[in-house]
Formats: sequence, structure tokens, C-alpha cells
Amino acid sequence: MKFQEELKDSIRKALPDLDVVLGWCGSFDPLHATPHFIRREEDIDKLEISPLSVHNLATYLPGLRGKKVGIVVKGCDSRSVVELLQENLINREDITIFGFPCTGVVDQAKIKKALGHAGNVRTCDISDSAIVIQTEDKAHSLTLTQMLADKCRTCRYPDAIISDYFVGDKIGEPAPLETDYAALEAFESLSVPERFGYWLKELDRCIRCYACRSACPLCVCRDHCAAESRDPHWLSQENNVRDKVMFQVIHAYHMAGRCTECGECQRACPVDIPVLMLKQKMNREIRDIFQYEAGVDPEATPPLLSFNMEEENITEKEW
Amino acid sequence: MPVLKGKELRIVGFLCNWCSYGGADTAGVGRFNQPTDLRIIRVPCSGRIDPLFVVKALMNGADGVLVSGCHPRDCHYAEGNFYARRRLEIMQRFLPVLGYEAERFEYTWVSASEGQRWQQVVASFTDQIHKLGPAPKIIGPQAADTLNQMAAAL
Amino acid sequence: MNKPLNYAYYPGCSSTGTSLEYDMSSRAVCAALDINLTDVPDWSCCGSTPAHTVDHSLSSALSARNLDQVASMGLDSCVSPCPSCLANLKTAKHRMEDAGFRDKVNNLLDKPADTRVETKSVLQILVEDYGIENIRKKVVKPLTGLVVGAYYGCILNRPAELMQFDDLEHPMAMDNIMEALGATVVPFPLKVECCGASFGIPRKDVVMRLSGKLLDTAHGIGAMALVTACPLCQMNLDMRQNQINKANGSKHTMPIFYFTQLMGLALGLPEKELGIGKLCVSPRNVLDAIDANLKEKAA
Amino acid sequence: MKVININLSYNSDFVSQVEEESGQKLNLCYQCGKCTAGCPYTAEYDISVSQIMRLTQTGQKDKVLQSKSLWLCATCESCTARCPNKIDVARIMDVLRHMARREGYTGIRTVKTFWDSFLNSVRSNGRVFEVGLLANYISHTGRFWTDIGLGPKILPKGKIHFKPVEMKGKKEVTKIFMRFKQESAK
Amino acid sequence: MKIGVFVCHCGSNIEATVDTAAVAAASREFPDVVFATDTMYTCSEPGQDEIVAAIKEHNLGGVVVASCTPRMHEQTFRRTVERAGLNRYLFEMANIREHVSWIGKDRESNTNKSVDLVRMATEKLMRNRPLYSKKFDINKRVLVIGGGVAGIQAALDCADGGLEVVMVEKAPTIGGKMAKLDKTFPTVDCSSCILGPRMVDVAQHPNITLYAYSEIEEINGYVGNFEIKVKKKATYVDWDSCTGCGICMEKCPSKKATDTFNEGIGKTTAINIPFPQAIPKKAKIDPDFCTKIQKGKCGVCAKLCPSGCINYEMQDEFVTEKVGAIVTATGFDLFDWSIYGEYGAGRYPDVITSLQYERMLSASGPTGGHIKRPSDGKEPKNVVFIQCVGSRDKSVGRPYCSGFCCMYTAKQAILTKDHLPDSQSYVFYMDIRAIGKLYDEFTRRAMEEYDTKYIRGRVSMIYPQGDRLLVRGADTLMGAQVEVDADLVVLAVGAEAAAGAGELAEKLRISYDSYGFYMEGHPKLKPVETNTAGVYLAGACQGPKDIPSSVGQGSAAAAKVLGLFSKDQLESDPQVSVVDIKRCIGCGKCIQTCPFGAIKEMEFRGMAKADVIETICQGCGICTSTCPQGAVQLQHFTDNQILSEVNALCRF
Repeated sequence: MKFQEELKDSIRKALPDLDVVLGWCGSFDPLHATPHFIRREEDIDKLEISPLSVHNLATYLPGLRGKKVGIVVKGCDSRSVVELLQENLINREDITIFGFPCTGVVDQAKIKKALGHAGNVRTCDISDSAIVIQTEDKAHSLTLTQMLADKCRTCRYPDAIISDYFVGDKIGEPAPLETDYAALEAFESLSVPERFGYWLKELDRCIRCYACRSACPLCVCRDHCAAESRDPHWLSQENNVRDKVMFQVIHAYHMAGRCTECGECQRACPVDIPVLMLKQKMNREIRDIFQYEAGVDPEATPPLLSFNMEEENITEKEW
Repeated sequence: MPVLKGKELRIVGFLCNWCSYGGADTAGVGRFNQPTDLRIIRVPCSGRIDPLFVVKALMNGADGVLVSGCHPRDCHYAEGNFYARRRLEIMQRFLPVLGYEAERFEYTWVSASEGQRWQQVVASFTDQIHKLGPAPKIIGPQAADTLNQMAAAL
Repeated sequence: MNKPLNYAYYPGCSSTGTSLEYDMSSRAVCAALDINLTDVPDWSCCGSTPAHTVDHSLSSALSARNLDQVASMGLDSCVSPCPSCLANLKTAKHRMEDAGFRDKVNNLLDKPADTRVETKSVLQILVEDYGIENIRKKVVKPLTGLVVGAYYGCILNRPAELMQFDDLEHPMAMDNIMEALGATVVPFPLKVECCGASFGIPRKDVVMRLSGKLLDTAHGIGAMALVTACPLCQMNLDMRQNQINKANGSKHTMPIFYFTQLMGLALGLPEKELGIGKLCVSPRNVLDAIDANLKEKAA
Repeated sequence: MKVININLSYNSDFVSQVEEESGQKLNLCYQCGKCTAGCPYTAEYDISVSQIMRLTQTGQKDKVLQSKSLWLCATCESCTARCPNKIDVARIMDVLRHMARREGYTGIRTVKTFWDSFLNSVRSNGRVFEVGLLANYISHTGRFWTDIGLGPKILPKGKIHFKPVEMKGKKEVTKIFMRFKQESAK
Repeated sequence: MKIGVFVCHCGSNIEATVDTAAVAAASREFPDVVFATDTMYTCSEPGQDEIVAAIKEHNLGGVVVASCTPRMHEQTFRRTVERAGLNRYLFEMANIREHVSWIGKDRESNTNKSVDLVRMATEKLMRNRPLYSKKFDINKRVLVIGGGVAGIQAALDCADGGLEVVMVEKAPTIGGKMAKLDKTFPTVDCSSCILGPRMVDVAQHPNITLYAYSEIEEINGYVGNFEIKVKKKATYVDWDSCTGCGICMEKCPSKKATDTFNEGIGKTTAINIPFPQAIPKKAKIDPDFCTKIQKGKCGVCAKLCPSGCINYEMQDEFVTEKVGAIVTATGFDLFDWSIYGEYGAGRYPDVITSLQYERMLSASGPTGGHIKRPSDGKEPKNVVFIQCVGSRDKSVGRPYCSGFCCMYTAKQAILTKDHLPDSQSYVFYMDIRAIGKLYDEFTRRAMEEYDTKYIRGRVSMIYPQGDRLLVRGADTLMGAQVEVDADLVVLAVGAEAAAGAGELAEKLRISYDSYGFYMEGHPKLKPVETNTAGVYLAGACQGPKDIPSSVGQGSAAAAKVLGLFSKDQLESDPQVSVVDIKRCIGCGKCIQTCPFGAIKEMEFRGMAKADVIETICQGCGICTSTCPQGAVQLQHFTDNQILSEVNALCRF
């Protein structure tokens, strides 16, 4: 990336005052990146920014509370930071934010699907428009836009909303490739039994690993998650689909008005359950009723923590 | 005891102590006849009602859930029903994505003096649920029906 | 006026006969104010009182046929000068919102009727859509010195839920128009009392008593004339005024105008277009007095 | 005066039929008399409108349906407009009149004949043909002199036509009446 | 927990449509239930003794009573289990009367439903924990809102009982509606002779602080410790120095001000004292009519005032009072009858309200006690009274009976005859409601001795005919339409809730019915209490009332306050929220949503945590449903308790 060196310089400048800076670096193969904790000057060189920088590093912030932390953020990641600030879950003065203009990150599931069972990845070259992957048997050229994560195809915030250092030129407000919630709307047009059955079928394969929860930057209950608590005792520990669905509903409702749709829950799911859709549904309703979007204004009050005496967009049932 | 087969469906009500529970009492004192499906859980305030209770009830086999609190501005705790209104509205709009009709859940306001209104609310909500029929069940005796219905739909 | 006012026009049966002058003056006034009235092409009788005394579905069927005609004109609102027609058309629309009743009525018709059209009275559109202040601006010959009472009759705004027009007990629409035309309006206490309606033929005695009382009261408050908005009221008070005098031993010579006639005069339209000559009780003295007042004022 | 046995004379079918056809609840009436107080036709009635309400409430079918009052109500709706219990009294009067008609009560012959003549005129012409209506009325009542005195007064005004106005769809209107007759015969 | 279940027959109230023995039998199958029985009257002494005996015999840890609504007898049974040594919160009720037996007749469904409700109660009970109240200090002062006869009675009784009283009255003088009356029924004695001395007592009582021409701006706190913000509206006269001499009023050149005290009969001066016996007897300027305030010219009153107390720049002022209890005595207002177009809607000057007539009858009123037609000042001959104007009329949204109109109309008819022996009074009525000691005798006297013509029927229309009014009504007993030529028509206008009753209720956090009248705690057993502890009702704010009832309720409210203050400390309700410090992550969402400011942030081992202040927490549970962590739980209504109820009802 053009601004990668500039970013490294900024980090180098700030690092002396920080305990750690969160970024990304290469991983087990050329097709993957992994979170990178920069503690010393020499760690800086390993920093890599690319469409493989998929992780939302804001997830680590609440756990690092009390430390001086730098964090490199994509536009979407920055909304999680905003939300954490708004909810008093991190302290602004402890956080140094490095922003850059993000042109989208890949969806590894899409790539995996495109490659088929291709064996190990030897090289991976990413240009502005294509990803060329050399596997053991052949080279695959994939169109970048087709490999982008869904959230990038509808992205309206490519630049970090909040930052102390911003490198590169801001993109501003782009024209999204797709309208948001198209998939949700398609799902909503299904019949009631189809919708009900869908979740039973999808969540039937849930292994209750809670990766969705651990990846979520706003899941802050940590050791006291409703999923494993007996007081309150919302869920049993049994392997039944009812409690699996219920957990997803709890997650979605606890995210209502807070979720920034970073998609980490779904990305983290080892069995590819489309759990983001439930949060999107919440968000769309919140947007329709309250014209509210989470993670854009650190000073805003989330709609479920406030009220109006007269609610403009709520029509109560007449009996 | 299970619901009376063919006669009743399972309807759960969450009522605030000060207004709606009193309204239901007033309806009783006035001998305003009502369908027998509804079972009332008393809570201090509609603001105490976590919308997840509604989902929990449905997932555990309820066919309908009714929440009732004090009229806006008349909350015994000043603001509880204002919070409740936002949270319950969100949940009502959310339910369809799970595969429950939004009409399986309603929230409303009934004051302690409105016995007749309570009768009206119970009668029409019960009717509404009977029109929808039993909610899909995940586990239990009706789960087989649900699975058959799903198989037919998919 | 910003946007042109366009309405379908339903004249009603009496417009071709006993209330010819109401029809004439309504058309003339609307034309003068650039309000476009397009006749409902092949209108038929709304059923009036007799139909609803027989059966509500019959009554609504007769009205619905006309509403359907309006709908096929591509207009969404219709005006009628006659309150009885108005009440029937509106009632039919309202009752046919009930699916069961609607089926019953459609059963009587050649084809199911589209009854979504709104109907208003000529009076209502002049007051609400055109506006009193706009009328005031158009006055060229003020009715100075005319002391007039406004008589609305019983069904112009009843029932309130359906008609949605003016005060139920003390309507002011015509009072306000007359005031805008420069007349002196005396508050008529029996504005919404019944005149005897269609009992003129079968039970004349009733009309003599009820309309007689209206004339007595109008005379008592010093009105030179009454102004009306209903063909039946006007007919009972005007055409039968002699019969009333004979029956009650009174000596009224009170002109009974349609409000559109007086509007026309104030707008400077010729008497002939307004059917002034078709009134049974001659308004000559009253009109001459207005002219004299005008001259005096000019001098 | 006849003693009325309240339970034996109570015709519950009548009460429920009136309630169904009018959409009004008779028990709402608490006999304040405001309808009678405002009714312009009270002077002509044999039974005042509030008493019609009371008799209907108590299921006194024959007494109600044979009342002349039903035929003298002009539907001016004073009663409906002012009822403190929001009862549409005029509609009840209408419904009672329908029932009286169906049960063959003539009520006041001149009134019924006039209304029938009016509707006959509409049936055959699509609109009311005033002269035809009058002729029809006179032929049924023999009241030749009814409004003869008005002739000289209005003839010259051009308000009287001796031929009905022709309208295209008059057959449609006639068919409405025919279908209504068939429906009522069912 | 060993649980005992008691299923009450309530005589036949429950037993008639619920098989209570079957409910008890079914209950025995529930987990933890070791004893279940059905009893005739569980709340009776033998019924309660049976509970106590069972607790001891079966060593019960908790009790479920299936009977009436907990709003009726929860307190009763809590005391019962306490007598047997259990904590009062180890008790649950299943409401099988109001919510079951009284609303359905199907015995099978009702029995089945009752079993469900008992199951729910036992499941919750298993999760109940003993709770203990805390004691807190109280402020033994009382606020009386409204200085009508009910408020005066409550204030004087409290003050005589040794309490400090703060009275807030929104009008410039106390006295309320009663001060406007000429005479009272059924004794026909002079209203001001009865009320006047009581008003003076209020002014002179060392324990009473009076804020007249003041309103309640804000109420904070809770029983024992309310904090009241009072708005003293600007009077433009320094009341500390005003002596009520009245010179200002004599000389004020602006004589067209609305005379509120006299109900608009006549006009008054811009600076005025409402009436000679006003308490406080102080002048006040109506700024809408004062030439000095409106146009900057005049200033006559300031020049003439011997004590120099005029201040045209005066602003509203706010004072704060701390009290422990509140008596609400805000009274009623007259229905705005102008909705009745058929009565002229105010067009006809000789159609007046009963209260206007009262001012006309009063010797200290604007006509000096002479009955005169407002239109021409002539003495009327025929006076027509119309009852139930804005009462018992669904079409104007007032279906209720105002209660006292029949009586005052009879009184006014009698007084009319006394004032004008040649006059004739007519009363249009629907029913005569004279239920009180000597009341019916009184209305009979109006007819028998004073020859008042009572006509049974409503009036449909009033319209002018010549210089008289034609009243057209019905005499339903005759079955006829009737007309009366009237010189004066007096409308017996009904009572409605006082203007602003709803807003005040919101501040007091009490409920009101759909007409704005305040709801009593229980229609039979708690007629002066409200559902908010420490707030009591007196007089017509609770529903239309005549003078004796208002006075009675004023005394009753005072008795309640004196009872409340008979202890030095009150016990707090332990059904409050508690924070589980392990779960709390210090996000502060509960602090943000608590309507009472009962949750504060505190520091625990360097981390922010929420902390509930027990005496301020009112137990609404908004925090519990706000906290995603489930870290703050409302005691007695915890997530687990409610979930157990859900699980008991919805068994897949």
C-alpha cells in the first residue's frame, strides 16, 4: 500500500508513549494476515496493510483497558472504537488511533470457494483490481471486487471516522457497490415457516464455541456472558437448537443500537452460520424508527437508552 | 397442566403492577368476561420487561405474548413505559426475521381504571392469536407439526 | 388562487325543475370564479329521502351508480348544490366501506361501483377550497343595506361525523359569505330547524307549520330576506309562501334567495343568468333597495 | 288502558333485528327525551320518538310498527345530532319504517304513496320527473287539488316540464329496482 | 424450599367457577410443594391461623396463597407468614379471583388456568430470598396542594395535630369553589359564614405557611423526604407590605379586567383583591389589563399605595420546601359548556352557568345579591334550570354524574323564589339524585313549598324569541315536547377534573382516570391513599364531591398523614435493585436510565462500578432490563424469578 511507510513513520513517532500498537502482519500463508502487536521499534517493519487486513482490532481494546494503546483502524473498525468510547468502555486519552483510507478487505470464504480444493497457497499478489494466487497446481486470477467482503460492498465509511494520525488521501463518501440489506430483504420475503426453519437448520450445526461472541468488539461481558451464566439463567448448557437460536437473539438484542456491522461475528464462525443478518435486522429497524446509526458519533445517546415523550415513528396498536 | 387442547392457546402477559395489573383487576371486579388463554406475570413496571422475555416465552412454546403498562406520561416510575415502548417496538419489528409473525406479540397501555379496555384488549389479542394459530414449536409435542410444516415450505 | 379547482358536478333532479335557478346561479358563480365544473355525464337520481325510507341498499345503489360515473371521469371529487343528494352520495360511500353492505349494493348494480370519490356541497367548496377572503376580493357590487338571515336546513351538516362541515348547531358558512358580500347578517336562530322537507305534497299542514315558523322568526329578527342552500327549503319557503300565509293568516312577502344568486349579484353577474326572475316571491323591492343604497353611497 | 305484561310481550327477535339492521344498541337509551324535545315533527306524531325508542327497547313490536310517527319522520336527524348517548335515532326510525313496509303496515297512505310515486318516477325515468310524479301521486290518492293553486305561479317560470328529461342509462336504474325487488322477494 | 399452597374458595367467589380442591391436588405434584389445601376464606382469622399452623407443622419455607389479587391481600398474608416466623417475602400469591373466576364461567378452563398460576407462583417462590427493610429518617412536614374547603380542612387538622403545614394555592386567595357560593344545601346557610372563619384560621395558624397565587413546579424525592419546588407567580405587589387597604383598587383606571372570582359576571380592576374576605387579603395586578405594564403609562396605584408595595418589574419566584407527605386537594373545574351549540354555545347572554348564578345571588357579588339578566339588567320572571349539562352525557365525553348538581339546582330554585317572590322556576332534570341526610327532603321542599316546576326531560334547544329565550325540551312523563318562555336560563354545569390535574399527577407520580380524576389506592379500602406512598387525596380531585364529603375526606387525609408521622422513622421497601459487582463493567447505562438518580458510580479496586442507593431506589427495574450483563438485579423481580415464571408457563 502506498501509505504503508507513512503509517510506519507515524507509529514510530508515537510508540515511545505507548504500551502497544495493534496492526496486522503476514500469517501462515501469503493469503492470510494476522493481528500484530507492536511493542518494540523492530516490530514496526512487519506491519502490513492490505485487503487481507480483515480483523477488527478494536475487539482487543476493552481487554487492554488501563494501558496506552495505539490501534490501526479501517473505517469500519473506527466505528467500533467510537462505540466503545461512547459507552465508556475505553478511555479516549489512553488510545492513539491510526487511520487510513480502506478500499475494502477480502472475504476468505469467497476466495476459498473460488479456489476450490487447491492445496497450499504459494504466492498471493494483490493489485487494485485483481488477486492473483499461485497454488500448488496453478495460478488463479480473481477479480478483487468480487472477492470483497459483503460489508465492503455496501461501505459508506472507508476512512476512519476518528483518528489521531491519518495517512493517505481520504476517499470521502463512496458510492456503495450494493444497497445495504438487500440480502436481508430477500430473506424477509420468505414465508414464515421458511424463515423459522432457516434458523433451526442453520443453527443446528452451531457447536456453541462462541467465537462469534469473542470476535465481537462490543461483547464486553467477558467472563459473565449470559450464555454461560446461572444468574441470570437465560440458557441451558444443553445441545439444543432452541438455546442456540436464543443466544443469537440475545446477542442481537444486546447489540441493538450498538452494532456497527463489522461482521466479525460471522467471519469468526467456524461453521459459517450467517449470524450477522440478525444484527442487521435490528439495525435496520433502529435506523427506520430512530434515524440512528451506531458508531458514528461518540457523543450520541443510543436510542434504547433514551426516549421521546412522543415517538414520531412508533404507531401504537388501536384496540 | 398443558393448554386445553383445541380450546386454548398459550398466551403470556407481562403487566405492570400499578396500571395494567390493576386494570385487569378492575376488569375482574366488573366481571368483564374474557377468554381464558392468557396467563399474567406481574412486574413492577413495563420498563422492567426485558424484551428478551418475550422471545424466551415464544421459544419456550408460547403462541402469543402481550405486554401492558401505564399510558405514556402516567408511569408510576415516571419514565419506565417510555423506555419500554422503544425496546418493545424494536422487538416486535425484529420477531419476523426469526420466523414469528409480528402479531404474536403486542404491547399496549391500560390504566388501572380501564377494566373495559382491558377486556377489549384481551379479547381482541386472544382472537388475533387464534387466527394465527399455534406458533411454530421447536421442542415438545407440537414440534413434529412444525417440522412437517417446514418441510412442506422448503 | 394557486391551483385550478376542478370538480365533477352532480346537479340533482330538482335542478332541471323546481330549483332551476339554483343550478343556473351555481354554474354562473363557479364560472365567474374560475372553478371548473364538469357535469357527471349520465347522472341519475340519488334516491333522495324516499329511497332510504324503503331500504338502505337500494338507496346506496342509486347513489353508487353516480359515484362510479364520477370515478370514470378521472376526477376525485364531486360537488352537488343539493344537500339531500350530498347526504345520499356521502352516505353511500361511507356505508359501502363495510364489505358486507358493499356486496349487497353491488348485487343491485350492473357492475361493482367505484365509490371512492369524495362529494362536497357547492357551499363547502366555495368556503373551504375557494375561500371567503378570495370571494371578498371578487365583489364588485356589494349588497349594502341588505339585511339577511341565513337558513341552512337540517341536513347540510348532519350527521357531523359524515358531513364534516361547519358548526353542527350554528353553521356560519353562508353568514360569512353574506358578510363578505357586504350584506348585514342577522343571526337566524333556527338555522338548522327542519322546514317540513318533502312533506309539501303528502302533508302540507306540516310544512305550513314548520316553514311558517321559520318565516315568522326571520321576520321577527328584522330580516329582509332569507338565504338558503337547499332546493327543498327554498321551495317550501318561496313557492309555498302564499299557501303558508293563507294557512297561518300571515302576510309574509319575504324573498328566499339561493346563496349563489346573491353571490352572483355581488360579483356583478346579470340577474338573468342567476334566475332571479324564477323566484316566486318577488325580490324586486329588496334588490331595488340595495341599488338605492349603492347609489347613495356613491353619491 | 291495557296492562302490559313486560316479559310476555317482549319480542326479542324484533329487538335484535332492529339492533342488527340499524347497528345501534337500544339499551344505550336512558329516556332523557332529548330526541323528542328537538323533533320538529313531534306535533304530528301519534307516539313521540323517545317513546318509540322505549317501546322498541321493550320489544313492543306491533305498537311500534303500526305507529304513524314512522311515516312522518323526515330524517332531519335532530335526534341523532343531539343524542347524549350517540344513538343514531334517525337510522332506527328508518329501519323501523323498512320493517313496517315489509310487514305491510301502510302507516300514512299519502306519505307512502308519495314516496312510492317518487321512486316509480325514478324507476322509469332514471331521474325524478316532477310532473309525472305528481300525476302518479294524484292518480293513487285522488287528491287532485293538492298543489293545483301553484300552477299559475310557477308555470311561467319555466320550471315545469311536461316530458321527462331523457337520460341514456335509465335502463340501468330500472334494473337496480328490478334486482332490488328480486332480492327482497328472497 | 418446602412450600405450602393454600387455595381459597373466597366463599363462592372462586369456588363457583374453579375447582379449588382440584387445584390443591394438582399443586401437590409440583416440585417442593409439601402441603396443599383448599380453604373457605383464607384471609379470615381461621384461614390465616391455618397457614401459621401449616408453616409450623410442615416446617414450610415459603407459602403460596391462590386467592384474590395481591393488590388486595398481599400485605395481609405477608404479615401472616411473618407471624409464623418466615420472612415476609417468602410468600407469593396467585390471583385466581380477579384474573380467573370473575372473568370466565368455564370451570374446566378456569381450574386449568388456576393450576398454571399456582405453578408459576411456586416456581417464583423457590427463587425468592428473604429481604429486609432499612429504616430512614423522615421530615414531619406536610404539603397541602389546593386551598379549597378540603385542603383547608386537611391543613387545619394536620396543623392542630402539631405538624408544620405548607399550603400551595394557585388562585390569589384560598377558599376554592365554596368561597364563591352564596348558600349551601340543604341547610341554606351562608357559605362564607361557614368557610370564612376557617380561612382566617389558616392565615393565623402558627403551623401553616401559605403560598397563595403559587403553583407546584417540581416534586422530587419519596415518602418521608419530598422536595418541592414552588413557583410564586408574580403579583406585582409586595405581599409582605401590602395591607389590603384597597385604595389601589378604588383608584385603578383600568376597569375592564376579567373578574375570575365572579366567574366573569361583571368586570374588575387591573389591580384587585378578589373579594373582601380573601385570604390572604392582598392586591395583585392582572398584567394583561394593567396600562402601566402594557403601555408604560399610568402608575396610579404605585403613586397612591400608602405602603409603597407596587413593583411593576416583579418576576416569578421559586422557593423550595421539604416535606414528608403530600395532601392533594386540587378540586374540580366546571365543564366548558360552550360545546353545546344547541344551548347557544355562549351566544346568548341570558344563558349562564350555575356558578355565575351563585355569584349573582351572593350579597357580596357583582350585582349585590340582585338577580338581574346580564343582557338588560331586568329582573327575570321565568327562570329555567337545566340539569346534566356536561354530566351523564357520553356525546361530550362526560358519562358520569357530577353528584351535586341536583342539590344545588334545588337550592338555587328556592333562593330564586326568596329573592324574587313573583318569579317561577322550572327545572329540566333526568333523575333527581338526592342521596344524603336531609337531601331528598330538600328537593321535595323546592317542589312542594316553593312551587318549582320539575320537568323530566332534557332540553334540545334554546333560542331567542324577542327579548326572551325559548327553551324547548321534553316532558317524558307526559310524552310531549314542551316549550318554556324563559327570561333567564341557568345551566347546571357538571364537574370535571381541575385544569392541569394531569400534569400535577405526573409530578406526583399518581394515576388518574380517563377524565383526569385522581385514582384512590383502593375504591373501598383506601379512599384517600394513592398508589404512591406519602401522597394522599382530599376532596373533588378524586371525583365530584359535595362539601360534607370533601371536608370528611380532608380530615381523613389529615388522619393518614398524622398516622404516617406517628413514627420517627419509616421502613424502606426492600424490593430494590442490587448490583453484582463481579458482573458490572462500569458502563453506566443503568445510571443513564434510572429515573430517580438512585444509581451512582463508585470505584472498586480501581474500576468503575454501579452502586444503588437503597433509600432512593423505587424498585421499577428499568436498570435490570437495561443492563446487558444482568449485573443489576431488582430484588423480588430478578431475571431468574421472571424467567422461572416464563418457564413455568411455557413448557414447549
